[in-house]
Amino acid sequence: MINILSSILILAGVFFYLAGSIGLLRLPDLYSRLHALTKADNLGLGLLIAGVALQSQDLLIMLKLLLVWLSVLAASATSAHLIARQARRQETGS
Amino acid sequence: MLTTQILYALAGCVLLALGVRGALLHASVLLRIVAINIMGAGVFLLLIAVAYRGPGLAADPVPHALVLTGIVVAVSATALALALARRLQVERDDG
Amino acid sequence: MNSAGLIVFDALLLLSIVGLAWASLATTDVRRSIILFMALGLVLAVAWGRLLAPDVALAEAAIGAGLSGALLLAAAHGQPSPLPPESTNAPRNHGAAGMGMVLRWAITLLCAALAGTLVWALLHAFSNPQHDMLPRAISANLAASGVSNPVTAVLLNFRAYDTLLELAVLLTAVLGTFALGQATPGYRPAGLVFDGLVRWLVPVLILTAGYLLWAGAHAPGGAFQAGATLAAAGVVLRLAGRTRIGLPVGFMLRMIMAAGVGVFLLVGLTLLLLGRPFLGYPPAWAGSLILMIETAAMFSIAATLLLAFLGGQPESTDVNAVANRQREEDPRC
Amino acid sequence: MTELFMLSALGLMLSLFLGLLRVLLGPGIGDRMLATQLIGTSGVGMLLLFNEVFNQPALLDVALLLALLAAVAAAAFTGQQKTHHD
Repeated sequence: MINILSSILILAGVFFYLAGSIGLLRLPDLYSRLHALTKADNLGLGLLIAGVALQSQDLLIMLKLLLVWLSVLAASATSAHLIARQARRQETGS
Repeated sequence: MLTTQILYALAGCVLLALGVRGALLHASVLLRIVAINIMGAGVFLLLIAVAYRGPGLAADPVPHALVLTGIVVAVSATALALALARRLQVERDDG
Repeated sequence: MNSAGLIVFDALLLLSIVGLAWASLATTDVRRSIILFMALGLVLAVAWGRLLAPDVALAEAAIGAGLSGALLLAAAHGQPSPLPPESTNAPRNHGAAGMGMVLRWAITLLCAALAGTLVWALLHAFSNPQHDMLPRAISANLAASGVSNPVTAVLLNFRAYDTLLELAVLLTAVLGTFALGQATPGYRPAGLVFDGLVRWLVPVLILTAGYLLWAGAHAPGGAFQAGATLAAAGVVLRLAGRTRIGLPVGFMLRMIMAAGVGVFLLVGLTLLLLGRPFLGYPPAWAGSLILMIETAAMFSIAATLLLAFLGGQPESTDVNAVANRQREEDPRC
Repeated sequence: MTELFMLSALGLMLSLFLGLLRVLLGPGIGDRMLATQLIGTSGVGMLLLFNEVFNQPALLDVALLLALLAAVAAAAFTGQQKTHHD
């Protein structure tokens, strides 16, 4: 039962990763690409981590996985903003 | 196992050749420093490919230690090269 | 299915690595080249993880992407804005064009020949069987080395000389940077979001550095990765415009810089006095001696890499730091 | 189960490869900058899956450090350096 559940979670995660990358290729300008990439990849990683956490019986490993996910969430949210602002600044040449 | 080693070693050689070409052809000092770092990455790829023993088995720790030391020394050499380049720029502007 | 999947994975991973390396060198815009080089550092960290070299992956992630990228970008700040790529490649006059083009093709062919000979030598080497003398010798004496992680055992025990001299190389490189001039100008105080990032990222980096140092004895980790992670924390603080980035000033700074080599030498000399070979740790104390050396090495590597990022002697002593802070917050100027 | 992990690692690699096409071809400098975002998240995912495939718990620490350092890299190219005179 656990295996089926984690398989579903992991495959859903991979689906969101692919959606993020396809969005990256097809969307017209930088800001929508950044938007799509950050959202889809974070959700994909969250599902992937949930699937992998189910597989590991050790609580310590689960807590470390949670730390990885929270730091990726916080990091990519702020990085996306910083990148967009920097690109904006370079376009307007300020 | 052997094909993995050969694949990664080939990529190491390609990176090394790209780095040498970049170091020779580029005019800007900074791009040359990046090219030399890429050469270093190629050599490390080669060393770790040689150390790989297969998916289940433990890899050979000696090349790992060599590459670990190499990475740290490479970054300090890059820092010195950048300081030299900056000083060169200052001298050229004043000169 | 498993090995076929692995081969396809490796092919895509290597295509990404070679593609990023080629793109990083194919452009004349310095900032673009460095940003692609940093991406290459991150992909390489994944490649080392795939090749079962977690120690190297930790060091590559901390140094390859974080530190050398930040170093290069700080140096690239002064570069003039990039000319349109075509113009710099296009040679100025016709005469030189022929010469330039021939030269470029000659160099490219020579590099291809270099790669070809290397590949030929490698295929030759891979054909004869691999006799794992060294790894067998290491795993045989691992128990006496005081640590259970073979890479740390090689670095800190079996090849302790090599690591001692590497710390000396690091120190020399930074002394060279000091001799060449003052530190690069600081960074403007960061906006709200950047500060928010720094507020949680720096503590987590420092915590990870402590964890990596402690884990180095029995799992991948150790002084180099921990030192690089600490330096990355300092780099983020500097990028956020903070003038105080955890580096002591004056005498204490010099002590920390020399701590790595100093402690290593002291341990070697005291062992020598006790009648043992220069760096021959007695098996009973080997573990704690290695941990002591690694702690000192971590601090000196972190300080050295951070000073390398600063680009020279930190010009702002505490007094100036306070003065700088007032000038920045002063609304008038 | 390991076949599933391998398959999803392949899927992640495919998404990284597609993303890199944009990074390599992308006209603007911003498209290069999103490389650290892309590799940061998919790299962490791949390492977590390899932790299961190769049964190598150390890859969790690598994934954690990769996530943190992707943020440091993004901070590096968005930091605003003071010019010499101010």
